[in-house]
Amino acid sequence: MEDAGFIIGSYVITFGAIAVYAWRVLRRSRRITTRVPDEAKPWT
Amino acid sequence: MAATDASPGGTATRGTRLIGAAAFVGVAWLVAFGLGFSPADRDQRESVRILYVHVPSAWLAYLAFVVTAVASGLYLFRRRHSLAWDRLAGASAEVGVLFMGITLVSGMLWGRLTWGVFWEWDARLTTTAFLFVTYIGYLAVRRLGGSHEQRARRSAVVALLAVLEIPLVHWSVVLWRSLHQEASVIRPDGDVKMDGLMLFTLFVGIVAFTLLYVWLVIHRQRTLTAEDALDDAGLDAAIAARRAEAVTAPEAV
Amino acid sequence: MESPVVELDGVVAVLGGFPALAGATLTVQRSEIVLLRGPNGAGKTTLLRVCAGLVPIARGQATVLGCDLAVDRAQVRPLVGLLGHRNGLYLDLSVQENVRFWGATVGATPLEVDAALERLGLAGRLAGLSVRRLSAGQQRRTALACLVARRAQLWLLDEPHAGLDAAARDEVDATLRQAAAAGATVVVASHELERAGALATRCVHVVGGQIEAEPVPR
Amino acid sequence: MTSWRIARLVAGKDLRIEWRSRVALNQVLPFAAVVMVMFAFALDRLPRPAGAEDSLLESVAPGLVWLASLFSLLLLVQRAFAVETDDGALDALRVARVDAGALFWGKTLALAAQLAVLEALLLVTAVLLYGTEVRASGVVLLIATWVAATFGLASVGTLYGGLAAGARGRETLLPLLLLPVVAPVLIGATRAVEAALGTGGTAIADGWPWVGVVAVFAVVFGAGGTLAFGPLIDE
Repeated sequence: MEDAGFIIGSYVITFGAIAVYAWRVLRRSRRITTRVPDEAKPWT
Repeated sequence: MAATDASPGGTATRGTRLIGAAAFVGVAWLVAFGLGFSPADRDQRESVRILYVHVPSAWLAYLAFVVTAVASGLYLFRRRHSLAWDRLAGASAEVGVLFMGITLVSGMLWGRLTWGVFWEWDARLTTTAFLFVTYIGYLAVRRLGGSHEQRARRSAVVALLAVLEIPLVHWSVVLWRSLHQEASVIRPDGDVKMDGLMLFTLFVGIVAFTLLYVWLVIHRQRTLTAEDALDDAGLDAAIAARRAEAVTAPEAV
Repeated sequence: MESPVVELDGVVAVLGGFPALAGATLTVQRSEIVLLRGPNGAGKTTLLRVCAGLVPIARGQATVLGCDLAVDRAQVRPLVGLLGHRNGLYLDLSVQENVRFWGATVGATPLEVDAALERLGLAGRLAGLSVRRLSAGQQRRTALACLVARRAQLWLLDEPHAGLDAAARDEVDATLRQAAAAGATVVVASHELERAGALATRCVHVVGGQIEAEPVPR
Repeated sequence: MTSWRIARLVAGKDLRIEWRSRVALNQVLPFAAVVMVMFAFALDRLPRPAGAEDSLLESVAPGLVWLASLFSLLLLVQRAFAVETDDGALDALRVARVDAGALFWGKTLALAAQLAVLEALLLVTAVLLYGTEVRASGVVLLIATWVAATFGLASVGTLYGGLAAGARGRETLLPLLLLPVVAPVLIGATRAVEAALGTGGTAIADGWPWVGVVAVFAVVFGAGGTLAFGPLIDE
């Protein structure tokens, strides 16, 4: 594929950034929600 | 949300796992079709594949900022100032800035291949860059501290001001760009005519990104709820500790 | 019995997650001079700022000068004068200009402004001096003159005697007595126990974000 | 006390403080002049291109004038709110419950007055340093732009200055919030002044739509500021 570097690069950057952000959010949520009583968490 | 299995920790419920799985499948399809199955474009050849990521992320970023504005408005003008709206505004803005960053990077890569230059001062890209910076400022305002209500009120006002600003910037940028009538031959502005498999791939992209957006915002909003709850939970403990202070304090003069 | 000027019931006020007030209950009648005593960080300053409508009330009930602070904190503010550690003055303006500005926010006439300056012994040469060049005592007296010019009904003073020499403190006390005599109500947070004790009609002990009433020391 | 009288009172107070302390006169104006000189150092390297009647500096002079105004605006806004927070006057204003809209207009008018003088002097600097010529036919357009841009910048400056006042890290927060927002004024006012001065052959008529953009900006942020200022500075 021509210009593969740029094209595949754009996919890697896109989904890489989303993955990093998602991982940080989930890590923070796991760490925090254990210390919060259940009634403060409407989704449980 | 009647979640059958109480989550051990974290903000996942059956619903978010479902959306997360669907998002993952969507992304897999998008990569498969975007890089593999869909044909190259007649004029742009392979670089059109970047659009399957660039266009959906732009649309979702704009959607995110609309959600932030609506949530901010609801927080300010609804009788019951429920902080859930404020947290939704914050979560959506954060995801919006992430998607807007992706839009700008992919837009530059695409521009480099199509126009031979990383940045092209065209009206849409300029407004996008402006929005990116504005909402980084919004996130900075959210971190200014003060009580939850203060944070919510201040951020809501800044979000609504940002919305007020978008038409103004867009209008002045379009007027500004119209001065540059240099006829650039291959400047399809990303509105390349797509049909058949290419259009389908773009559609998959939009669905995948929407699922990603919803999944990220739900988790982020719940984490913000937990963070606020942590502050409040801390409050009861702190009040008890404070009261104990009174008991133990030596009888001051 | 006239309705009390200040009525706090179990008020909790939170600053940055910390409950500065954790269930404070206090009632103050008109023309009283109430002294708030207690260790640093007990919540005295927050109590004054709550009464001034500057701090949101997390829990409990608070009515000041007939305004319910839980509902609308802003309504009470024009009737209240809060003098904290900082005087709230414009350092580059002169004494008279400061007092005239603060008086003008409630439409005070020049006569009232001069009366306020006179009462605080700031008339004449002092009035024209820029606040930046005044001593701490003179700046404090200017701030008090602004309260007088603003016709504040409830005076909330946080350590008004801090950094003043004996003469300046006497003048501050004289002003407070005059204000109370003229129908205003004064709540003072102070560490100068022997002095403020003599000044106050009632003394209240603040500790751990709560209030314990005390018999008047005299 | 009508809010208009309070606005005048606050504006009078701000201008009197400026008259006494002369910070804008002694610090912000020299800063603006230095910025204009620095622009010249940075940009004036090409000899006048053959045939073109404007040198490089002359052709970008309008843009540089507005850029220097924006940077000076940041300093003026920070000064306008430093005056309030120096001795806790902002708290006192909140306690006195000065009507937020009146306070907003008071601060905006005072800021607009200082900004107007600064912009005029910057134009004079451009005429002296960059060889800009002001043509008589463009004067009306010039004044219209001057008034609209000054009010637009002053109201948005007061609004975001109030938001940042007293906040930690406000010195860096204010530019981040303010500079993107004033983009329409920078674009509009520059194009309008270019038309007024006839830089690069632009006709006067081309300038008026730009004055429209800047005027709409001023109206939007004038109204937006009146409503938003209260919640933004409230404790």
